[in-house]
Amino acid sequence: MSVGTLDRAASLNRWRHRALGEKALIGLGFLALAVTLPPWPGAALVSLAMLGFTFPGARVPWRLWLATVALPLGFLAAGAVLLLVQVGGDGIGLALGGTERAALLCLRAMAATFCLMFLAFTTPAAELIGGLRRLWVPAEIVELALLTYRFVFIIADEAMAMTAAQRARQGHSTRSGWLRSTAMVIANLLPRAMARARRMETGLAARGWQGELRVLSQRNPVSLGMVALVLILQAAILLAGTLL
Amino acid sequence: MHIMEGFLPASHAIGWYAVSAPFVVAGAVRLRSVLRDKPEARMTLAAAGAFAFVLSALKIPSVTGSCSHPTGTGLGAIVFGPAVMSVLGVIVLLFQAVLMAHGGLTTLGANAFAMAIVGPWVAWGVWKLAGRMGLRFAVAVFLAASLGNLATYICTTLQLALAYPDPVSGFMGAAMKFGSIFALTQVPLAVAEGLLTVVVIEALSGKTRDSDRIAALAGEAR
Amino acid sequence: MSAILSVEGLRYAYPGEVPALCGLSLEVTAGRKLAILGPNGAGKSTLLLHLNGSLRPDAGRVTLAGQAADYSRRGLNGWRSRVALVLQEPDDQIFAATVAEDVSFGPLNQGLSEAEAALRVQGALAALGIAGLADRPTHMLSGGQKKRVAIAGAVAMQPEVLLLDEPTAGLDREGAEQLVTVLRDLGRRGMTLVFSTHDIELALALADDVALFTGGTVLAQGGAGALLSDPALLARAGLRPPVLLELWLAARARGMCPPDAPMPRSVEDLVGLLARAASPAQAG
Amino acid sequence: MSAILSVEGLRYAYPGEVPALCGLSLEVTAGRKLAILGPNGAGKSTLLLHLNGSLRPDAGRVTLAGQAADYSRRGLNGWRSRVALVLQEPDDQIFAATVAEDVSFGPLNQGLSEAEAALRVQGALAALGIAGLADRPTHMLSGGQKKRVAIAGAVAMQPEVLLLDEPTAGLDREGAEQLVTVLRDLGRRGMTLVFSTHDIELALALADDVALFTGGTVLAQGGAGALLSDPALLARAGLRPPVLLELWLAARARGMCPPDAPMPRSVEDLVGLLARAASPAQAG
Repeated sequence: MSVGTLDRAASLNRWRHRALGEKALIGLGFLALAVTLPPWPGAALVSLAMLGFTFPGARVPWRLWLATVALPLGFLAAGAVLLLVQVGGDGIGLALGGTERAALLCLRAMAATFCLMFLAFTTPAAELIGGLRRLWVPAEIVELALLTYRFVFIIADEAMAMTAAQRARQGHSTRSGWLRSTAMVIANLLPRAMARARRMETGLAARGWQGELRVLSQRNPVSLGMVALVLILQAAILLAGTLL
Repeated sequence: MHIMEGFLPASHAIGWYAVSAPFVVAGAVRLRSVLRDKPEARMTLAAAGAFAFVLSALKIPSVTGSCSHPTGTGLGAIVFGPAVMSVLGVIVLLFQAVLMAHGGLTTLGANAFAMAIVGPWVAWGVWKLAGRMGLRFAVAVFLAASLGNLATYICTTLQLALAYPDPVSGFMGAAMKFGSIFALTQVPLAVAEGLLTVVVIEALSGKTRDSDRIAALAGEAR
Repeated sequence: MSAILSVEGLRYAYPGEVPALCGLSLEVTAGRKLAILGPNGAGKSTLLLHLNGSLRPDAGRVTLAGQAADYSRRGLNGWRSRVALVLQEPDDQIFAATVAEDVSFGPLNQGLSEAEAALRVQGALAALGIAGLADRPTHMLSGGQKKRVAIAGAVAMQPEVLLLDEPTAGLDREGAEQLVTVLRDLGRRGMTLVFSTHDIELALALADDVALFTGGTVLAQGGAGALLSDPALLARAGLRPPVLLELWLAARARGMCPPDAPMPRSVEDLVGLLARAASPAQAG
Repeated sequence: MSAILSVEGLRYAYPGEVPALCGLSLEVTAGRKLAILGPNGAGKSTLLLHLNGSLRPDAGRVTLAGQAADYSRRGLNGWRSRVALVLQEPDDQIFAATVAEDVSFGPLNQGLSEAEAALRVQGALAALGIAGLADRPTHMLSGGQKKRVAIAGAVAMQPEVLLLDEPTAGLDREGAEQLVTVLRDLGRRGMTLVFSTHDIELALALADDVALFTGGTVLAQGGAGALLSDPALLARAGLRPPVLLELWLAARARGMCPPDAPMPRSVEDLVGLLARAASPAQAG
């Protein structure tokens, strides 16, 4: 999986042209519910809702989704195991109530991760970052983030090509060789990234750049029906989560 | 090492946002003034941010045989300075969350504190201190990068321990638990990162003739 | 025929390097397509960067429509509105997340309103034949598409002169031919084109005029036909004539083509010439 | 004529993308020069990455000298010692500060002693005609020199097969011609060459065999002469015959060339053919 894989999926799914606000309401709204509500049944309901939005809704490719979620879930497993044990004066033992705490943590973290995954798989990162402009984030920082985004793919491609070239010359066949080769990639990548930055300066200056990166952004219309559906669902989960 | 989405309870998530905010805001204010004077520094900074991101996606072997990713914290702090790294670090963490599902949005505050604030400042402090003590260039780089990496790991461990204290031995016990699990991978990794950074800086200096040119690489971003 | 851009005695060296341009003079005629033809490293890109004020010469001067170049911020803005530059590497010029956003950058910098800029974007995408790509994320474009997006970004500024650095570099034959068609079309609408290339076939296919470049100076400037069929002159720039013209010259030297016939521009032209020359002989 | 590399029913898709290779079969004959010819985006680079084990197919198999590919670490090391890969962009594969250091990277990784590696470096630089550049800092090389250094880095590993991705991309005509000479020379010493290109003229100039590539499959594989002079076949891959062959075909169709004459490989060949056909008519 390369750096651009998720972003590509985000640009190709069925909900690509839904308004940013709607997707943010879904992803961030349910994320807030997931971490604030008591995990049972709140987080479990959030997980269910998110799977619904992700698969039947946005038709995210499930194979890729599974491959991506594996890593955070691995971290979760390692972390949760630690809640099962306790350390005291008399050594290590099974923690009292550890199973329950670990289970609740897993429920919450999974629900929250599904929310993040929904955002990552339905909304290109540039759109998300661009949305920060509408919040309190200063324009310069948003521009910096967007330029970073643009450079990420270019530099990642270069790094991948360099690594492939080294593999072809067996640069990764021993551990010390691997370390040395990776260092060489990094050492070559930094000046190249800087040279690219300078060329981009020239390229944008030629287009009349005055110091501010203004572009026309397309805004997708908000569907009130979807907003209503999401709000009702969130209210229901909030209610169920606090009462049950 | 990122704390995953949803791993911290809401109160901790908000707390770490509050702790990180002043550092990031201060970095952002500084950055804005740099950008006002030199709009073209945007390109250099963006390239640096992208570089840091790509670095974190590269695999390096660790001594135990597992693979991991360099944090680039030390290298970034040495080349670009810690204040700028705090903002770049947050941008990088944000992209890691939305492009690779590493880390998360609710845990962004906590991860930023460990990786974009503690790590770079420790690395930078060690780098300056070592310079004042007259240590050899390579030794200074090694210490800065490996201790910066280690500081990030210790900070994350403490954050986890604070959120999930041991039922018997409390915070200290939890810190030991989380610490010992991650020490297996993270201590060798800190060493690997230190070595890596030394080789990188030496290769860079080889390309640019003298170590002063490291600063020149950063250009307007410094 | 008036010179919209002209350059006199231009000298330039990148800091710490040997001179890239060594006292170079050149004229760009309004409404025509000029190829800057020469081997790699001859200084072609450096010249283009001077033609829109991206670089300032160490000596010599650049004149835009009779006025000496003005390197003040204001002056440069006006200049770059009239003379747009497309770099060789599209990734050095495309920065926004989607195609339409990126193309809108130049027009907005010119101070146009959002509505006007949107029209310019539409027009430029249509002119480049990529209206369907407006919403496409820029990092998901093929090489040829990126190239056209970069050109659209310049065309949207409605410049009088379009400077292109190696426009077909990296494109396959089909991509290059499509681009040539698009560029010819822009020329037909009155835009002045200046492009650098090491590809003599491209110069033959697209240029009205050619400036032969080598070692930081212009060896010769003139009509494409005369220059590209002069093997001795081309050889001095380290070039050979296009295969088509080489064949034509060889055939003419052996008396297999009429010596006064016009230069062929396509395979069909040349076969026609050869056939015409062969039939009277067969009849005789 | 034995197949040193062969590929059967290869399928591959980059994660989350449409398939790049769709059930592709191909044979590389030892000691010959094979061009993988097709438009950009046809999957040529992806195929090359499979031929040295850089990518692992989703389905189908790669066979090296009759043995099924072994993707273990050990297996890959052996494979890459026998099959070397040169990427399109030299900057992606030149890492070290000087030319000699960079070229020694592969031999040292193969476990050779420093003395042996130094000999290999000398040999490779000599083979590429750049012995004089050994001590040159790598960031002070021209495009053509970089390309040769990158190839020297592969040749120094003394592989049996050399894979080259778009070897002449970005080079001007002189640079490309020099490179073709060097590659022919490597071929003459017995090295098997496989190169990808969208440049049909390059395929004509260098290849013994051609595999015509389009949309992730091989449309046809065969001798260069037969394939490159078949306009109908080429058109199906979005290509046109080289100008030289187009002329030859057009001339032959009009009876201006003997129908049984061998395919011309250079301008001189073709002029000779035309002259031979014309003279009997003039005599008659």
